[in-house]
Amino acid sequence: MDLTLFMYLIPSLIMFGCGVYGFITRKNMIAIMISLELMLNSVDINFVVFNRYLFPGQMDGMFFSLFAIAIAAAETALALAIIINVFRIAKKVDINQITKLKF
Amino acid sequence: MESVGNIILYFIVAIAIIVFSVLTVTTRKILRSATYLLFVLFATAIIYFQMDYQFLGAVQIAVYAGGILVLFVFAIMLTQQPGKSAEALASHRRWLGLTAALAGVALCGYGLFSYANFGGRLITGGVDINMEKIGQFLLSTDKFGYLLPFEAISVLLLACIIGGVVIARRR
Amino acid sequence: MPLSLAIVVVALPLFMFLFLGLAGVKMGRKITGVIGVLAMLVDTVLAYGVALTYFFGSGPQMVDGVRQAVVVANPAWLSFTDTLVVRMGVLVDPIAAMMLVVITTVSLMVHLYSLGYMSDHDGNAEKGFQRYYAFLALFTFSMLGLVVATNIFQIFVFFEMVGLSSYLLIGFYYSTPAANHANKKAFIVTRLADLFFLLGIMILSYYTGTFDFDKLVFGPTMSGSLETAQSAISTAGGATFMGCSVMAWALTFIFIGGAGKSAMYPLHIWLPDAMEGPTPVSALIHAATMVVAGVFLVARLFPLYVLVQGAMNVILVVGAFTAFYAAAIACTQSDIKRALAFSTISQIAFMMTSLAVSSNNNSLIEIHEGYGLGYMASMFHLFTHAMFKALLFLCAGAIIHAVHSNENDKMHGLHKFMPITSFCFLIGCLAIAGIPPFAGFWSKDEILVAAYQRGLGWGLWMSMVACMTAFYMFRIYYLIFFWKKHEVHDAHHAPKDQPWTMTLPLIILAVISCVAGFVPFHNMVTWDGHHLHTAIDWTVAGSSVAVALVGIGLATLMYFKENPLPERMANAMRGLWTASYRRFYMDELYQFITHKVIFQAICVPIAWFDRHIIDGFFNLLADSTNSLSYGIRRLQSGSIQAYVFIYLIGALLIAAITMVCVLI
Amino acid sequence: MEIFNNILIYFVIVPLLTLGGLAVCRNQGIKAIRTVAVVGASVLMVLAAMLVKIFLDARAGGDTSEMILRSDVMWYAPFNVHLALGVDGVSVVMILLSAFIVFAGVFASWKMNPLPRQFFMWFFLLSTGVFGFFISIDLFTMFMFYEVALIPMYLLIGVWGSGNKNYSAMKLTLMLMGGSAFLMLGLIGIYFHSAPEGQPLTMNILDIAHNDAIPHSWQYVLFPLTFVGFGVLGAMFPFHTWSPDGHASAPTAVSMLHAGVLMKLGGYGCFRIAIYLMPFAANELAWIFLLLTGASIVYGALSACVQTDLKYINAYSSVSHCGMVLFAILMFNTTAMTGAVLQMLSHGLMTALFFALIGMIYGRTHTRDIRDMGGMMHIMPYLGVGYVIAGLASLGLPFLSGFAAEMTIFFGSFQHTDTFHRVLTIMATTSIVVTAVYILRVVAKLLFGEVQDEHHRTLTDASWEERLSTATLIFAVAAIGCFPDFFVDIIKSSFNPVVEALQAALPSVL
Repeated sequence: MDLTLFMYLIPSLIMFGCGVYGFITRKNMIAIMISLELMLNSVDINFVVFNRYLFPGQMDGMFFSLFAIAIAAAETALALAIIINVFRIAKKVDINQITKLKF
Repeated sequence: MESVGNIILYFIVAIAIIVFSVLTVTTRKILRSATYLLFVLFATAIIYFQMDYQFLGAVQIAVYAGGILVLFVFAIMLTQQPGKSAEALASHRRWLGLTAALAGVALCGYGLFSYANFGGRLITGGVDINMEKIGQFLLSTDKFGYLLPFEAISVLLLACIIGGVVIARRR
Repeated sequence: MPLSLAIVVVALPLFMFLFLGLAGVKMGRKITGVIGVLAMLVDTVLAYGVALTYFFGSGPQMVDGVRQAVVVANPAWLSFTDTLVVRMGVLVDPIAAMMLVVITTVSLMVHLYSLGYMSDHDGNAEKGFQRYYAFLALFTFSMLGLVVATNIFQIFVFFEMVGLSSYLLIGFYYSTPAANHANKKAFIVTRLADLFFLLGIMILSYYTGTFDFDKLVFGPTMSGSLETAQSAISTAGGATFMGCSVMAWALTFIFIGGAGKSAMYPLHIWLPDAMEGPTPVSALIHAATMVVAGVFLVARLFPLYVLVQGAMNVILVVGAFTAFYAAAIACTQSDIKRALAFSTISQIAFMMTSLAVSSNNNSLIEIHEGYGLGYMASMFHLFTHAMFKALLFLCAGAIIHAVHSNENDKMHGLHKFMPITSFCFLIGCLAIAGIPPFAGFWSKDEILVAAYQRGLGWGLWMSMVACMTAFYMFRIYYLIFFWKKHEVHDAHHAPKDQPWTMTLPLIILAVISCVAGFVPFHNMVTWDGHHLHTAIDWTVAGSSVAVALVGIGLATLMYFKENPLPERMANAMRGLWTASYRRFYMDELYQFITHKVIFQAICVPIAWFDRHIIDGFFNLLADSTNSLSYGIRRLQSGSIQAYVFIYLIGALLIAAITMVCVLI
Repeated sequence: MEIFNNILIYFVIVPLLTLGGLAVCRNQGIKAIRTVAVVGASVLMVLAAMLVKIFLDARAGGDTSEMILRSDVMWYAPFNVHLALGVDGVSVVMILLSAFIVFAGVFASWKMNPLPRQFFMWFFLLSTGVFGFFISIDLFTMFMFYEVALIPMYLLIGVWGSGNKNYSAMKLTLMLMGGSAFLMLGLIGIYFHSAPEGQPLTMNILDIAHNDAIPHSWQYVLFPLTFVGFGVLGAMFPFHTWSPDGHASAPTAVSMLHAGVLMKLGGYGCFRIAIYLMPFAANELAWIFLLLTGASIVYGALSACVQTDLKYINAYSSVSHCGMVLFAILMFNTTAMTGAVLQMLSHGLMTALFFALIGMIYGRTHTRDIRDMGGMMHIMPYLGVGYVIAGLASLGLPFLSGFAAEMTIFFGSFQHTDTFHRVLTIMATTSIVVTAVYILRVVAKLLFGEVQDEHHRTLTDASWEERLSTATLIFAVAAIGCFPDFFVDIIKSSFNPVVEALQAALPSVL
């Protein structure tokens, strides 16, 4: 039995689906961020396995993943900072309760 | 033919990813959710190692599992009373999420099944990826050089730092 | 005295209006009055000078024994097209010169009289004295401008102006609701008539291409000419509208304009109400001058009317009916000013009828000896009527001033208290009743002659009205001065004769009323400028005196002394009497039409329609845009999860479509 | 630059300078603001008088060109947008009117509160647009100035208005903008057909008219677009409903400027652009708009009869009078069109006077409902007399402006050989009676009779600046009424090109 590209894509796909589900359903902003990480991660996996299977002589996929991780780290840090700030003001982290800026 | 160890490892990793992903988004305790995420990230790191991208795997563990997740935990600790579960989801929300997720998975899965004739073999050791090479690629301007994105990322990180400072500054 | 002084005659009151209107507030009340009177005196002297020069002097006005119109000035005022130009000119011809005299005389008397009338019993002038004199001057100017008009549009312009002056003066006591109501009514009713006048002018000018009298009615000799009128009419080329020639329409409409001002039935309703104004104003405007503007208008266009039989018949019928109708109402009124007002309507109708009986066949009339008698008689009556009706009104004013009421049951038996007034009133009554040798006899006699010439029926009808005239005038006279003893409640405020400023005009007018009949009108004022050879027709004269005496006798029988006869007669004809007293319900009819029909059934629904349908439509447009936006806003919820969902679904759809396309 | 030798450009520059002057006196107090505003308005008056003089001299000197004082500066070459200036008789009198009303408006808003400086700034911006519109002969420039005149209206009403001002400001702006949208479509359409095949396109009105290149099929589309576009501003039935609400809420000076000048932009544009450039469609489609405008006249007058708010009465009366303007323009003969311009002048001055007086009365009594007022003549005789004069001008009394204007319109319209037009004229004529009804009704209720509210007895009569403001307008109203021929002479010849174009398009039109 070979470990084909396809076999790696399946878990990644499911991970992505979970991310989507979580992103849409969760109300807690932190939980939304977690879902976001899931999606990012699944994309990273895709990059890597495509790179490895289809273009083994190059490193584009790996570098992309590397950058994605860097960006994800920065983004998460910032987002969490914002969330905590919002929490300080509104005492809430639920996305449907923070409506002060609406309309 | 793959080595059996590799195959077993693959199944363990795949099942771990699937199970913990689902748990991450279904658990109602946010701290648990973060913990499951950690497992998913570890599993991903294992895939990277399996692919022979040791550096990437290391980064994954160090940055993601080590850095980001700690941030999450801190944030959770700061904003949540410990042990409190989130309220149950409104059903229409769940249906929405399920629809979107399943539709996405179904479509992509169908796509994969229909087109995935690019089986190919896992080729390990095709390119020797060591730290030196990575460093040179990152800072080179040759054909496979990544200086420009690298610089862009650094600018982005700078912007993030500034943003973080601005956000955290007391008014 | 040059005729061009007529310009000064017209302009001086205008100047006085501006002067008193702008500077009057800064001056004392009395002094403005005195200035007004003096200016009017100068104006009167000038007007007499102009008239005498015109009638008796030598100059361009008399050529080959034909009296001509003289255009003194005629500057353009407003040009519509190159040919259709409105001019503001001064024209002197027999009727204009005669009107100058009438207007200035009565106006001067009223100016003088008002000095006393518009003061309280201590001789202090009322509030608004300056305003009053300014308005009087404005009216005098407007009326003078009207009579010297060189074109029909100028007459229209000054029709509006006299309407305005009348409005302002009726509403002089503007805080009282009645005056407030009356002036509005007067203006609107006459405005409605003026609308027809305007339409008439529009039609006339469209077909003849001119406003000017010298192209419409004056021949090459600048005197009334049927040939000119005929050529003016023929320019219309026999165009018709709804079966009548356009000229008939035009002239009828113009007559309606005149009828509005002259209070012909059914446009008379404003005149009795106009008596809410100060009494001298009633004397000046609503008895002597403005109300004859309609007669003047018809007289001015006389050659045209002569040739358009249809229009003339309308005038005849309206005039004859109004004469009777107003006389019938005058018999029952208890408010003396209203009774006099109806008497005025009736007398003006006499003048109208007199003008209208002048034509008697359809073709171009051969000018025969004595033709145009009706015209002359009408103008003659206008002249004499102005004098004695002004006299009557001023007397009535004196009485009202003395007893502070218009109702004759507050009067009775005033002869003892106000002998001079009583005497003057009597002269006025005799004059209007047509007793020789007072002025009214001569003019009314000519009218009756003209009416009998037209036809026996018309003559008898007018004689009957003359009889009624004598009756109602003496009824008023007796009810004021005799009937029963006057009850004096307070010796201090017993009625007494008025100060000299009021008495003097009465006496002057009484004298004029006695002698005005001897003015040789047939030599002076004729439609074509030729002398008119008339002689007293003694059958008609005798009969008219007889009917007048019958009327007076009846009045004496019923009203000289308190007796139950009037009451019994009123009871015997209760319905008729009430109808007459309520003026045959014309006011109610108008009230119904204006308030119930026009206001409630037209204006209110239109306003509603505007607010709710038209505006509603635009609001609906706005509201639907608004609700659409609110609908769309739900999509722009700001909820990132919803965005993601929609984005994802969209992306998936696109992917699915692409896949389907690729597969197929 | 050569263009600065042209007096016309100063009609735009002066208000802008005034605007700048107001902008710099931030902390100078009300006196400085008033001084700057008065100086600006006075300079405009002087300029307008000079313009009339120049125009008369030019005409007397035998200059028979269609427009005088022409200047042309390229502004944006790709679309042939020029700053093209030029005036004919109509523009001259409209400029004179605007100058008068701006002058009176400054005094009428003497005690404007709050933010007087900002108020005057917007006010002068609006004036800039108005003057700019009248002096330009380039489609784009005209449209631009048109918009410049419209937009400040929103703020002027929204900030300084009274009553339901947000709604009114929004309604007015939106409806007028809707009109502008039509208009812009029309103007773009005209531009793309402005020259015959193969020649460069142009925005210059005179060139377009001389080219006469707009295909008939396009005229059918473009004429209604432009006519309705301008007609909305000219309060044409059924697009008039912004007018009552807008006027009711607007502050005094804005009502004055709006009814006095801005609504005239509509009539002016209708004949200068819609009819002049598209004579064929004008002839063909005039009957529709004649019916609409004829309806406006009677309808506005009847609606005014039952209103109780002073400003509503006036707004409906404006609908009636402005309807008459468009009605007369559509009669396509020199007399009626001259009458239309006279009516614009007359209505502008008289309505401005009305709104000024209403504003002053409202400022004292704080009500505009005639049922709550009465006997004002006792209390404020000066304002009362002014109101009566305005009313008389409105109902068309000789020797005041309305009469000459209405008569010229009626007689001009009646010269039309067509029965349809003449019957419509007769219907329009009836408005003089209805006008008398509602004017006298208001005068009787408001000024005469007994004082309704005892508090009103303590009110004061007009102050000096109010007297100056109203006296200026009364003077102008009387001047037009007494010497109409002076204005007719200026206006009349300007219509020759238009009427000739119409005749060329359809020889049967008189």
